[in-house]
Amino acid sequence: MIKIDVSEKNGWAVLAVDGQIDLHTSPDIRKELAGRAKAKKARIAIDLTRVSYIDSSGLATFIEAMQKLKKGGGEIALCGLSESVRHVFEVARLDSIFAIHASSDDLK
Amino acid sequence: MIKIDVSEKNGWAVLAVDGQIDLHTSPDIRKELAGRAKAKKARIAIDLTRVSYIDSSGLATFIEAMQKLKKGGGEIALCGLSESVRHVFEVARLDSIFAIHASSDDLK
Amino acid sequence: MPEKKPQHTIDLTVPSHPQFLCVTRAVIFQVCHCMRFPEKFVNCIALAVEEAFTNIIKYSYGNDYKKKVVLVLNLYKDRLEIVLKDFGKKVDVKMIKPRALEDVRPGGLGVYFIKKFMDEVTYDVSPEVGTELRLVKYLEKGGCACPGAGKAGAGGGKKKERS
Amino acid sequence: MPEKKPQHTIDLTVPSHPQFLCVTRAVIFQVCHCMRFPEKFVNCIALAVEEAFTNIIKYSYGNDYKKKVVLVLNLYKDRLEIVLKDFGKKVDVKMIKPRALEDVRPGGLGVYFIKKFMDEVTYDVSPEVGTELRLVKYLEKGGCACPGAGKAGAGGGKKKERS
Ligand SMILES: Nc1ncnc2c1ncn2[C@@H]1O[C@H](COP(=O)(O)OP(=O)(O)O)[C@@H](O)[C@H]1O
Ligand SMILES: Nc1ncnc2c1ncn2[C@@H]1O[C@H](COP(=O)(O)OP(=O)(O)O)[C@@H](O)[C@H]1O
Repeated sequence: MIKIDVSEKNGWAVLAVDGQIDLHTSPDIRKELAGRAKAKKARIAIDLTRVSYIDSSGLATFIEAMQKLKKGGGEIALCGLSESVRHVFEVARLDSIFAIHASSDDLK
Repeated sequence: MIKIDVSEKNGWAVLAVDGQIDLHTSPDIRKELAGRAKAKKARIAIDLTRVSYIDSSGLATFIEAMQKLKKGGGEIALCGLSESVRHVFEVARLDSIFAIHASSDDLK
Repeated sequence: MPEKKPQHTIDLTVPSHPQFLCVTRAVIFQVCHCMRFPEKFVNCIALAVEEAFTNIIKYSYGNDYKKKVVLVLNLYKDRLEIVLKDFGKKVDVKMIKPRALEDVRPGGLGVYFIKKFMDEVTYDVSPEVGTELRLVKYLEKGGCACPGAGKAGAGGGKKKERS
Repeated sequence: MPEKKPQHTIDLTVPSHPQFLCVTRAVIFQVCHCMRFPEKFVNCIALAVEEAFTNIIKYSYGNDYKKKVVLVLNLYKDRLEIVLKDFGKKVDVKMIKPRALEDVRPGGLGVYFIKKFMDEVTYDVSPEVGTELRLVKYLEKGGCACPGAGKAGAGGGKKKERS
């Protein structure tokens, strides 16, 4: 069970995810992202403040979205990573691939 | 694994418990209580703010302490019960047996 | 007619050691969440299962922590069935009774919670070795002491009970 | 010499449905806590087990969610051994390899995490049906990518590996 709350901030669509991201819950995020990533120059931020756990299907979801967004001149950003979530990104060396912010307040 | 932090407030020894109380962890609380309950007129408060779960062995531990304390002219009080912990006390009709306070700040 | 075959089954075998009560509890919590039990029921279901587990440790195994307890969780559309199997001293069903609430003393509340929180409680001593305790909780049903279970609840409605 | 017999064993059998990954995860978390694994290791161990489980769902069972996965947790004084058993298509060990990290694409990280976070990873295709994947994590040992695992870690020390 996962909740996705969508809001707007400085021209970014902010998707605040609440729950643990795994093979069962990541399809919900993928669906939410797929619709938005099609738009030209879309700017999407994922707020992970309330996510304590992410697996490789979650990472795959974000990489897929990033690649789609790039094609349409859009952008993706991640914010609010907990220590354990950030560690997973680091071990996969994805921390240098994604724009990562401490909080959605830092989106510009 | 349970943590018990002991402090003093308005003449009460306040035992702040952190963890889930079950047959495995309640002996630690019993031990901490047993030593203190022997003293004449001891006043012991259990702060349950950081306890999300209690089973009947936990209730038994507190009833035992209450009975020991009463014999020596002492008192026991409980504070900071979460909704689910309070419910367990209510179903066992122990909410009218124990002095229950919203917070350890209410100890007088 | 409730359906006969569960949609899913989960089996868990744990040592009869209080150290692992937290493992059983975690499984019950997660399964109840998966089944979308009302949040407020979950704690009560976990408590009932834990009291049953505790009694197996104490009475069936005489506090021998090196035995096994098997939990079978059968997930139905409308209910969760939890079967606890032990391989120790058989339950004497006449002895299974909660204390009177007025008789305040340490102990004697485990069976009370099990009966208050679960919809069906059945001890089966027919297996060759040990006892099978079957606990059933419906997703929607009043008459229990779970918070928000409706008027028939909290006060103490009659439970189905067999042994 | 590491001791041969585990102090405790926990068995868990769950359906091959992603819905129940959270149940497995909860068990791993609790058991790791009981064993007093460093807090920062726990998430990594749970992730490794989950990636292995996910691969069973995807490759051994071809996304058939109605099969069974058996997890055996052997708790030793110095280590946790987790054996995942499936009853599907046997693993082709030559195919088990993570992608290169530079080749950024969705997927291809599960096996990488398993090998980075666990101390021993062994696929055993000798059972008559299915595969047994054996994962071992020592309470104290460097050379893994778990946070705070010491210098030999994060960079990527050599792992023991057999198939
Ligand atoms: N699994 C069991 N096997 C045998 N006797 C049991 C079992 N569970 C409960 N009983 C009996 O029922 C009584 C009440 O149990 P319970 O309400 O859990 O309180 P307590 O264990 O504190 O006495 C016990 O004292 C015991 O005699
Ligand atoms: N249990 C398994 N059975 C068969 N093949 C597997 C299994 N686990 C992994 N593999 C193989 O290893 C490859 C890498 O797996 P993984 O790193 O988890 O990434 P992904 O599943 O995203 O491709 C898979 O593409 C697959 O070919």
